[in-house]
Amino acid sequence: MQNFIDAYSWVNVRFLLQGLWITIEISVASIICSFIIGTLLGIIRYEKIHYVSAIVGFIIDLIRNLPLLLIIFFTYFGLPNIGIKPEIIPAAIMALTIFESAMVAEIVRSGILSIDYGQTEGALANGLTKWQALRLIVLPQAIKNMLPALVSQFISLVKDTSLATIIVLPELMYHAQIIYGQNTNYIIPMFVALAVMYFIVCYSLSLLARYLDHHMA
Amino acid sequence: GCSNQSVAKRDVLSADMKSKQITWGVKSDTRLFGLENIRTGKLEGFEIDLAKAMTKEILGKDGKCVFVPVTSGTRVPLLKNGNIDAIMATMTITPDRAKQVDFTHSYFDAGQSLLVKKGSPIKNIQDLNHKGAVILGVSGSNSVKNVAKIAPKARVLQLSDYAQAMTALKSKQGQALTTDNGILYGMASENPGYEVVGGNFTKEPYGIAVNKNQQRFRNKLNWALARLEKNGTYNRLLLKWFGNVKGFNYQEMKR
Amino acid sequence: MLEIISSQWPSLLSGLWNTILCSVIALIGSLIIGTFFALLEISKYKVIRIIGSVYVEVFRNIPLLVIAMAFFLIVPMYFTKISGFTAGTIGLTLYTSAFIAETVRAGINSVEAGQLEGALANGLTTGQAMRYIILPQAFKVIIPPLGNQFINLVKNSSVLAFVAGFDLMYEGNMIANDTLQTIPTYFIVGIMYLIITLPLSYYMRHLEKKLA
Amino acid sequence: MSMIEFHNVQKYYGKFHALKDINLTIDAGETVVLIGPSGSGKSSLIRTINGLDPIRDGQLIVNGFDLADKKTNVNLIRKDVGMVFQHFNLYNNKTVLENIMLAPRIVLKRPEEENRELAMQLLKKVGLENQAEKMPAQLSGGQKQRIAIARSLAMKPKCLLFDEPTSALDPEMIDDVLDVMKDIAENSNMTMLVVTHEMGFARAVADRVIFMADGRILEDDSTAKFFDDQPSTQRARDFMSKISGH
Amino acid sequence: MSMIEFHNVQKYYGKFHALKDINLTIDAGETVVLIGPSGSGKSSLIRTINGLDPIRDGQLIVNGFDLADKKTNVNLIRKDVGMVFQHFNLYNNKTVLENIMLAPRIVLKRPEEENRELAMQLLKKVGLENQAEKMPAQLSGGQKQRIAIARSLAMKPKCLLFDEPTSALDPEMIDDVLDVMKDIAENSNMTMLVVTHEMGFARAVADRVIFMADGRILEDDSTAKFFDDQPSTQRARDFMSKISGH
Ligand SMILES: Nc1ncnc2c1ncn2[C@@H]1O[C@H](COP(=O)(O)OP(=O)(O)OP(=O)(O)O)[C@@H](O)[C@H]1O
Ligand SMILES: Nc1ncnc2c1ncn2[C@@H]1O[C@H](COP(=O)(O)OP(=O)(O)OP(=O)(O)O)[C@@H](O)[C@H]1O
Ligand SMILES: [Mg+2]
Ligand SMILES: [Mg+2]
Repeated sequence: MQNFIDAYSWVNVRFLLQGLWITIEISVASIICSFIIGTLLGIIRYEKIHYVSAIVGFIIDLIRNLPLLLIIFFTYFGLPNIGIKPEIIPAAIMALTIFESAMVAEIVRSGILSIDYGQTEGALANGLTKWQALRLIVLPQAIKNMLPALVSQFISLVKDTSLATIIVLPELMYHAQIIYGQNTNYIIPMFVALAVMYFIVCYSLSLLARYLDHHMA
Repeated sequence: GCSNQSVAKRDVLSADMKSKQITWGVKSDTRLFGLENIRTGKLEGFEIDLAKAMTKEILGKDGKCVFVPVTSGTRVPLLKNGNIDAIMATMTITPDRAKQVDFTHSYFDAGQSLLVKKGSPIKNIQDLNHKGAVILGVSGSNSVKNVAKIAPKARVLQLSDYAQAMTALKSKQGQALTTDNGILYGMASENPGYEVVGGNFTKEPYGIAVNKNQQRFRNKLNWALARLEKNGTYNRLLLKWFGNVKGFNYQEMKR
Repeated sequence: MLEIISSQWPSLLSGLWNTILCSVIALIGSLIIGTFFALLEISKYKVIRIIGSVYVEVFRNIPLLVIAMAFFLIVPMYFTKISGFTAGTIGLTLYTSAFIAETVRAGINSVEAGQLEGALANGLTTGQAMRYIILPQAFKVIIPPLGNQFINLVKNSSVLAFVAGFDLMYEGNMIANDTLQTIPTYFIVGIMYLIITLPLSYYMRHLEKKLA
Repeated sequence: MSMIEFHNVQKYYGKFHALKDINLTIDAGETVVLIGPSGSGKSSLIRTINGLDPIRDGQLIVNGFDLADKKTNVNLIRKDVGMVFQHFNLYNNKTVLENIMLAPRIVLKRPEEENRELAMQLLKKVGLENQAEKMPAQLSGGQKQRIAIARSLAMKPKCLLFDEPTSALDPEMIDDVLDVMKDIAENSNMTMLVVTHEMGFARAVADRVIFMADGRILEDDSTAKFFDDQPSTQRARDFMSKISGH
Repeated sequence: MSMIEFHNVQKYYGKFHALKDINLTIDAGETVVLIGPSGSGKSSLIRTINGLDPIRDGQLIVNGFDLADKKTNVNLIRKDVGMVFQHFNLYNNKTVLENIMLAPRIVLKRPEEENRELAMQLLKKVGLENQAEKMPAQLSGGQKQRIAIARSLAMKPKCLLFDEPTSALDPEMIDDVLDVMKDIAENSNMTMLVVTHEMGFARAVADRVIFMADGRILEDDSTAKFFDDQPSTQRARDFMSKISGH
């Protein structure tokens, strides 16, 4: 018990919160990037553009089927070999974006497919072009359908930032490690704190999604 | 081979002299050697102080050190990719590693030992050389490799960091925890129910690693290390960091 | 690269084997547990629904790494000793079961209400309707998303590396640390993961088309 | 003897009052047609009879069981009261034959041999004896609906409810289904309550016609009165003139 | 002047031959009703006219553009040829008013003021001027279909295609939609091609009736000949007797 009291000293908690803040910053940056890139890739894949879609699809498949840990390694250790040498935080954002974009692309593709094709036909028959139909009619509806899947993907993303401790990204998990590095007795209190903090962030995200779902007409 | 031409060609020493800074790969989660101070956010430890002193020695008073936290798993790729100029991160000099990187002379002569629960029947490494014995270590460390040689019948579990290994020892996931003695004594002092046994069964000389083909840089590091040993700085740092570690005989390590 | 393969293939293979073993065990376990909690979540009784969703939300919203660590480090301290492989597999099972519960629940909801009503009107009880009519159709619908869960599961099994579970990623880390050939080693490890996951995901896509 | 009795039944969806003070008695063996505009509560009414939807207030007695009583086991009612839906609701994962044989097997524990024999007999009755091994997805709407009727008949119910059985069908398939329904109405003493807009059918087989609007029963007339004279309410006359011809 | 010309048109879905050797000319201003059993190819035929489905072979000229020619920009055809679907296909994410104003705004670049005025005028024409701000999900089927017609009319097309516009509607809503369609047929010189089973409507407004079966046109008669004499093929006579009354 004493361990818990000592472990949760204000200094330690503040340090954890600093880590949490980095986790959130990195998550938000990666969510924004992967949402934009993933949507583009998803559309390319959905549209069946000659060769391009097939190649994009294959790359997406490769990324989707590898553990994120490996994507992190390849980004941080592999990219310098082709002349890109990102700092640790950009590297983490890049790795997460690469991985999550591939996941988002699939969500977007199936989101578009989930919209009754009648919506597209109605728009085409009404004189709109394919792209106008997609942009004005289908995508706005698809986004709403995709919301649950997108949010759980983004929840995964938040949790997945913890894997980047492996390359010493100074996020929440890493800060916990530093704290229990001072005193090995703090490890269990730290894991409890981790569980609680991640839960709060992730669960708030899913509550937000539920709220949006109800309030988006 | 994924070696990078531009990194290999670059002369680290002259580049560092020009920029007036050396980028060190150091530990940030290892007590006594390199640990982030959670109040200040600064790194602290024997290796950190030594790196600072060496930097000043090489670049002069206005020389700057940049510290990049590394782990046992990331330090070599970061060096090879040129993210860091040198590794000073509890890295034992071994012939295998020497094939990939160049080492300076040793700057710390650790030895590997065992941490066990007080009252445990295990007194030395040979007590663990039987089927069913489980030894805990930290992945990427040289100590786990040594155990495989000295006690080949034991099973070794490699964990991500010392605290996890220590907790696994408390959870009886293994009978003993092995790593370098300095670290073990640190953990024993936090956990009164545990003790270091059996003395050192290997020598673990820590060296600074630099990329291949950087002889000038390596020589300069050796030169700086020797000067610090001569002018007493080295012993001062040893005292500062290891003087109070119970059971650790820092006198023996003086240079 | 070839020299890594030739000198390290026993550990790579044993890692691959442990990864597959853990994935299969966790798949079966999480299917059973996940279906169970999905059924709780659609129960008529509020208390039971709450139990179901608390379970799902807890395991969905905490990193797998933390769950696996808890089983590896904390459970043995107070209960019984378990190996890293077991701890990791249990953690992975519980974590995945939360996602499978969501998938199964969505699958059940995707079976049109008419199927249940038809069965009830035909004289079947709710339980019989579930067993004979709804669940068989739900499982057909959820095979593709379940396939994706399984692929995630295989990838997530790499968490065993953090609890000394001797899986593919653990062995990869060992080899990378030993040989210091980081990128080539992880390249090989990556290919070995793809050998499991890629065929699976193409098969799932094929199934998805066939069932659509 | 009465099969179905509504006494002051009230039904709500949340705050929406869907059935208002329903009083209705249907005797065993009667064939009753229920009509009314969309949203008037026809489906709601028919679905309360076998307990698919609960009532808020009043008394509803079906085949001697009181549905308002929480202790009543609705499964006992459903055994004797079959239902045919607008969208068929065949079991998509079972063959045609299995659709018919499932409930008798697990609810009535009817011996397999006898079960199969009866099922084949019913398939013949609805003119689909050669479709036994098909899956529902392979059938046309009209075929599906005839199978759904056969499935209900296999339980040997005392009463059958139909909720717009032909309104999801292509026009040229409607007669096949109506013919089966006429056959049941004429050659068995089943109680039938049918929601439909097929006035030709109503005229030919119904004993009574009930007209609903806004959750209330506005007319409850003999078929002759309803069609040959005229409905007594303006509302029903308007409705009849609107739907005639479609 | 002819609006639509089919010359030996063949259409396939994979290996399935959906339209067999279609020859058909519809003049500007004509109102033509297309009937036939389910699966006969009515939808397929109508959908080729505005390029929603491609043809394999033959020549199809709509409003002067050749649809068989890959270089033809189908969007030019669709501007002048509207379509009304069985399931309405209103834009679910837009209000009623936006549904009507969207295409004129972005395709025709009609000025906002004028666009709104015309939209409100059309809403009035279909009797729904007070529903402008609702979302499609809040409307009944009959209302949706009238909005869909208004949406098509807002493009001021020369030709309107209807694919079973009333067969997904409740019977008492059908007349509202048919009334709007009659109004268009009688009070404008729009070319109309209507797939429907509403024989009363066909009789009242069609200039010609076309009967299809199995992907072929079997009858192409004047309305008078088709209804007052009799269709010339046995197939069409059978079909008519089956659907009469539903
Ligand atoms: N599950 C429900 N929740 C809320 N309101 C409902 C529900 N089901 C029906 N209603 C409402 O109850 C009223 C009666 O519905 P009901 O389906 O009984 O009408 P109906 O006469 O069968 O109409 P239709 O001819 O369209 O089938 C309608 O206003 C409908 O919107
Ligand atoms: N996308 C498609 N792929 C394959 N076959 C199709 C497709 N669309 C239609 N068909 C087939 O083409 C034939 C003609 O279909 P179509 O929809 O034109 O008939 P229809 O006369 O409009 O029927 P209904 O009255 O049921 O609407 C049918 O046999 C149908 O199964
Ligand atoms: Mg109804
Ligand atoms: Mg059609």
